Amino acid sequence: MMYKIARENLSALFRKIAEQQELYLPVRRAGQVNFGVWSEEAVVDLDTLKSVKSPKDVFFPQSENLYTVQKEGRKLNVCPQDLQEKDFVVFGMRSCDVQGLCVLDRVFLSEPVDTYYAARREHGAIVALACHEPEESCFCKVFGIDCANPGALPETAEGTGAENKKGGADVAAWLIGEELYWKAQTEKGEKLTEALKGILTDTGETEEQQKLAGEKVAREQAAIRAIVEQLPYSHLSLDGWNGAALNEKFNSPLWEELYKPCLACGTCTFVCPTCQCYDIKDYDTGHGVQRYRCWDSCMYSDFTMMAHGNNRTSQMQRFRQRFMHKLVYFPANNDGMYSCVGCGRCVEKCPASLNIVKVIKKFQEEKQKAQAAEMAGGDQL
Amino acid sequence: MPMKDEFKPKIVAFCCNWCSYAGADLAGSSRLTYPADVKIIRVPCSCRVNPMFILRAFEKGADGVILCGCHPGDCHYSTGNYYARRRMTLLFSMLDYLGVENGRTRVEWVSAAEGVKFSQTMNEFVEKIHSLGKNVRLEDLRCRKE
Amino acid sequence: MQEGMKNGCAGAPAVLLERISTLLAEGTVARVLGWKAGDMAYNPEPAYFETQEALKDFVYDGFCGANLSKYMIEASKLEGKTLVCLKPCDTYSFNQLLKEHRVDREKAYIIGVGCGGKLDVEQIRRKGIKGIQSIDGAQLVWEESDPGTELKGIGDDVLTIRTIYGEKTLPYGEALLERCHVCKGKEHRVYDELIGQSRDTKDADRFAQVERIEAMSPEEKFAFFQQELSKCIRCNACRNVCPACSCRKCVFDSNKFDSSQKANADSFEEKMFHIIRAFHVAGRCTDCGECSRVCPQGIPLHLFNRKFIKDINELYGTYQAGENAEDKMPLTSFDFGDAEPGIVGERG
Amino acid sequence: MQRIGVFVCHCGSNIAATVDVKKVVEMAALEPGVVHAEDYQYMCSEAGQSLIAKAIQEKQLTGLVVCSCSPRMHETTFRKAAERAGLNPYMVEIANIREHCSWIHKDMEEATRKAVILARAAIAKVNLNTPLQPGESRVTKRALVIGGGIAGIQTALDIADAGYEVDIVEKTPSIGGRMSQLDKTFPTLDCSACILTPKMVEAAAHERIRIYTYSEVEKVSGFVGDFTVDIRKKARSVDMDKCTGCGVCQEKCPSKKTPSEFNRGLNNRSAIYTPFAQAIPNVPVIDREHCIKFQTGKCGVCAKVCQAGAIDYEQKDEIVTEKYGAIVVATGFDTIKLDQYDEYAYSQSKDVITSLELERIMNAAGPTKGHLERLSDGKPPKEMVFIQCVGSRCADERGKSYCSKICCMYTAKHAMLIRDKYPDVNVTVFYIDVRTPGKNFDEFYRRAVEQYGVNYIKGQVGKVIPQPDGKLLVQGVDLLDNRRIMKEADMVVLATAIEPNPDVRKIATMLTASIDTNNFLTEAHAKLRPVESPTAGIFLSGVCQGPKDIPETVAQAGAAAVKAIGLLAKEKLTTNPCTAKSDELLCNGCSVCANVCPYGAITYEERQVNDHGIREVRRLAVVNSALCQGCGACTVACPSGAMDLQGFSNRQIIAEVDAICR
Repeated sequence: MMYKIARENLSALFRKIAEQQELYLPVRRAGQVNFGVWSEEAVVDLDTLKSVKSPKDVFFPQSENLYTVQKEGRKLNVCPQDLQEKDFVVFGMRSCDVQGLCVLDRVFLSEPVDTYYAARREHGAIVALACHEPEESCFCKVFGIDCANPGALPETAEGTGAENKKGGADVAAWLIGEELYWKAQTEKGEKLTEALKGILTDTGETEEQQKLAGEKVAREQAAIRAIVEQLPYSHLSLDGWNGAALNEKFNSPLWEELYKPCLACGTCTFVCPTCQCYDIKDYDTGHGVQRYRCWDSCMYSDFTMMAHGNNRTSQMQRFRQRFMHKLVYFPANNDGMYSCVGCGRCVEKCPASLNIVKVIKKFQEEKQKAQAAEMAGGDQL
Repeated sequence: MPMKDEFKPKIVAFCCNWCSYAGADLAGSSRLTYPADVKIIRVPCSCRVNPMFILRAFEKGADGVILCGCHPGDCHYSTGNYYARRRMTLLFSMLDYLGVENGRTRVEWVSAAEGVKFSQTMNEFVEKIHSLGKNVRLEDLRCRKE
Repeated sequence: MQEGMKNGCAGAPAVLLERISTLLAEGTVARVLGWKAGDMAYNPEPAYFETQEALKDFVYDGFCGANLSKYMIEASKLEGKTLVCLKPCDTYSFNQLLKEHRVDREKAYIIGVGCGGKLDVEQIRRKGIKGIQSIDGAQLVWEESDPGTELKGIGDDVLTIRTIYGEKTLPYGEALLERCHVCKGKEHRVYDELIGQSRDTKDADRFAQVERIEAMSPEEKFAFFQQELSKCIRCNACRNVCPACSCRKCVFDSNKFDSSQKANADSFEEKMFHIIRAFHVAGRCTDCGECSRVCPQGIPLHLFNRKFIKDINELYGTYQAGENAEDKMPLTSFDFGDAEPGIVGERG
Repeated sequence: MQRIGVFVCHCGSNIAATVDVKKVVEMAALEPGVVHAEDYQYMCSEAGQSLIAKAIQEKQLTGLVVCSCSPRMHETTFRKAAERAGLNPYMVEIANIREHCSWIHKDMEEATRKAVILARAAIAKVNLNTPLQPGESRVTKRALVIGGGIAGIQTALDIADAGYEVDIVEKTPSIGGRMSQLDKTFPTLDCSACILTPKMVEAAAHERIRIYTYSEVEKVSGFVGDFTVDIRKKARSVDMDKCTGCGVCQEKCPSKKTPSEFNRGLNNRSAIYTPFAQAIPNVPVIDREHCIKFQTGKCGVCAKVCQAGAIDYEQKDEIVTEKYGAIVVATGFDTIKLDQYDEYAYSQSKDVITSLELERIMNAAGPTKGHLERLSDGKPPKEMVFIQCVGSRCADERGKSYCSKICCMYTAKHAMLIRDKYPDVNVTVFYIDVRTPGKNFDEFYRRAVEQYGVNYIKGQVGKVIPQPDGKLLVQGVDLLDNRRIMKEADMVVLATAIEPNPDVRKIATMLTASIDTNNFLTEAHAKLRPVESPTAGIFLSGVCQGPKDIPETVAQAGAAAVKAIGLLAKEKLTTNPCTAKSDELLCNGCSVCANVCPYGAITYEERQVNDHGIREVRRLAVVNSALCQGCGACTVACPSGAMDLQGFSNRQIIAEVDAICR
């Protein structure tokens, strides 16, 4: 059953949602759009395609407390951190970001389950928004993600069973012209829709009306897909990138060249919707110690630093690690699921204009060269 | 001098070993009182005080930080306080720029002979901090006691 | 170069490319440090070129904003000379690194490349332009005349941007990086030879933004920086790109002050990070603007450095870091008559 | 993890009266790393120290915190105690709960709370302390004495007699200083020259004393035991070796219009001159500013008349560089300028003079050959008025807050001598108080009043008004019978305040010796170390440290000598191990640290390092721990935090900050 709401009523909708539960959505702050909590003052921005940071930190915060140790004289009391108990809504996630969550689920929901993350996933309802105007840095299509059909599951992830259900969005939405179309996809979604009926106007009881609405959405989807076809990266070939390619890729001399401009900053990892590495640190508050975790980056010199030093001593190794993980290690361990969703944030944000696309292309290029050379060699025989 | 309000400020005073720490000792042996809120950290020279120490103090909830050293020209190491002077001027200016009340930081040159000046300075400073109230702008919320 | 053109890249001025390949061919230099055509109109990347063949990807156009001087730290460790292309403002950074013994002048062959102001794709996006396919007007047209001469025309040049959503145009000047609006001038402060013409693109007062903040009330100041800094994701891009932040290991990475290089639960540590970073580069920062250019959250980080620069100029006499490699730095020198820290309060 | 022992001192009631010592012990015991905590009446006592020793052995302590008086008082005591018990002395930290707590706070609860926090900070620091080993540095067995007055001469003689080489550097052409300008000395009234000259001769003749007159200290580097000093020997224009001191040159010199410094400008001297007859060395100098030869190129009389051919117009300033183990400052004093005190008409009338000028007038070798006469008309005075405390004990900015100490006595001396030699002259003295402590001092003063009938009036003079007839109208008050006094005088003598020699500032800066608000050099401790500067290896002799009379000066000169001898007698000095140290893996080799080091203790070297497997040659900072004095300037200048200060490391100080703020 499809619902809709006029653009100008969206704030009413948000207010309504916020009455019962916390609402996260794209908010413009000091010139940048990131997911934040809705408030009357918040400047909601649904037209900017990509938030700077992916919405992953709604579920996997950049920094979160794990537990606190209180000191009483010489006695130490461990006070666990409360888990997420209240329901909340994330509005305006894009298909790629939703798929990003599937990747995080693979990591955090498989045994041993990360209870902090699991609690948030359980209580969070996702309203995914179709990408009205995709941009040149997007390449979600490469990973079988359909940004016109928000929150639907990519074909590539088919056959990987039930847990994928978790991956989908609870509500799919399309912002077409002055109207937002709303379609629940899961029970959670139905429940949310139920609660909002007063504001969401149904698109009509009759099949005819439903059909019209469906067509309108279908037209929008067609338009979006048409644009996606034109995007420069949409036809990127992942040929040769899979779990099996481990040694060949790992030992490739190309890395030496590719990593050179890398500044070893964490931008790519921190804007990425699928990077899931974190560090656990202690903070002495003077009256106790807070053990917290915060995002870490495999690009950092002290990533996985151990007493004897670091297992990756050069930036080349750190650089290689990130792409090997996204394109080889992860699919190898997750039924072929890549841990890149083609959101293109790293493409836009890398200070040295490096990115995963350039890496994929470079390897492709070399492969073609090699083949060409082989051909030539063959002729001589 | 007892303060009216209940607010007990945390105040860190960095004192150079040769002049100001001795000045504080003189204040002590002369029984020149100043509020107990002031806690002195002894450093060899005012030029040993890293801006990070001062920011650290504020992060951990200090309400005021004061740096005392030998008078310019009298530095035991001859030039240390000149460097300290530039560093602190720039640091204080930056804090002011960030919207931190500039009365929370202070530099005072106190010689070993100036016990009186030391206690006066501390009394003034504590009063100033009382007028500014709690440091909320630079404190790390995790350090706040509920 | 053709390769570059295909992807809508501007390529490089013939004069420059020819000279570079000659120097590489005759072995004067072992490698070239420049920019490599990206796969978009606007994303060339810093790159080393060691062969003639590799040079086909060499590009120098309006989007080559990256300051290559910091790469010379590593390049100085390599065998043989490295040819590096430095824009006028990049040479200040190189001088500063030279002063701090972080680069080896003998290992560098500096070509001072002309600069007419560098472009910032974020500025273009901010104009609501998306789906960029190609950009015209970013390439550099240099007549074969002497390098010193003023670069004509570019100011009125217009960028023609082809996007999926239609063709847009934008005056070159409106797409410049912030730093170009406060350009330090078109002189190269250190070089072996100059190629191409430059243009002073200064059209704003370098300290205007700082003064605007200084004029605010403490509450406004605090609110302003709170807003900006709360966006910080502590990715360290500002630090890692900064030519003054050339420490082998940053204090925020070592346990010397038990301060953390990573994201933290409270915004103060972000503030702490930025204050300390600015303080560490005070008197050494050339105001090259790279920090603001690379910040993924668009935080105007130059506001910190410029505040220090402004204070230093006002209190200790005008000083431009990197103007040469000799001057004593403001924080490692002093004057008997220096202002007392109390002046901060007095200035109000 | 450290095993820390905390020892809280009662200091009798000094601490215990305002700080709940037991509470401090109890709270300290809860701190991380603390395995032992106790209190005691006097920790610094033998018994207290053995308590500490006992605990160190029984509890295998690795660190100590003593909550007691200022570390500047007993840090060394407790470090030594720890060392005797086999613990590295630098594992000891002091929490100053006396000067910084019990003595300044009244409220027990408050003071106790603070004491606990101070203890915590010290504990937090000790947790990060590391054992430090002091280095050694050699001692140059030669002393430098700056100033050739009685103080300098006495110090030099004592050091030389003890068997060590000494150099005296004197700014003027002769040693002798102020004392040589005096006529008689109190309280014995023996002639100054008679007792000073032998000492001057002795010094000049001493095999281990070298005298640089007409010379100044130009530059001082190095540190205790190993100073390097540049001495500028100003061009004398006379060859010391050739000159026989016959004095013909001075007679023949046509330029005789220069006011004599020695006679306080009361008469003139020639351009080539020795300041006074008994000058040592008895070799004249040419004052080039006033020499016709140097000003116009013509003249050259002295060269012509000199049999010895000692005159050398070509002579240049010469810089001698010498090494010294100890430096004694004996720069003495001068009288203050009187331009702030015009009410006494000093600038208006020649007959208003300072006491030092009177000394010269009374002196047989002085401008008046010892006859007491008015400088205006040469007439003998009938009425003389002495005004005390001119610029001394002064409330306002014009003068000095302190008592110049010698004036009361020399005024009594002057009055007595005048009444003795010229019984018909009436002498009146205006005073605030008469201060005559000291052996036979008060008796001396009473003789002036009782035997010699000197008229002492308690009260200050408001104004001295020169009259048309040349007399001086003195307006004052008598505070005892509370009446205004108008007195006609022929001469007025001002007991002018004394102040440290103006050059002392420059010298103190060179020596990095601290100086007080009145420009007197500060002593390391007002009572316990009165002749040492806080700066190691620098000693204080005479008035440069504070107003003194001759016997006190000589006594202190001896004391300073003994301290210097004590240092020179040492073969080696152990250097302070709290020096800067650079972490080679963090060092950028950027030279910023070297730029701020006042001792030139930091140099650079190219060395191979192994940075977690990465081997490369790097430019690295190296600290010379013998030169480093541990100020820490470099540690803050260093951007990467590679440079750190042992004993005051970044993490130690941060730990203290955290402990105080929590």
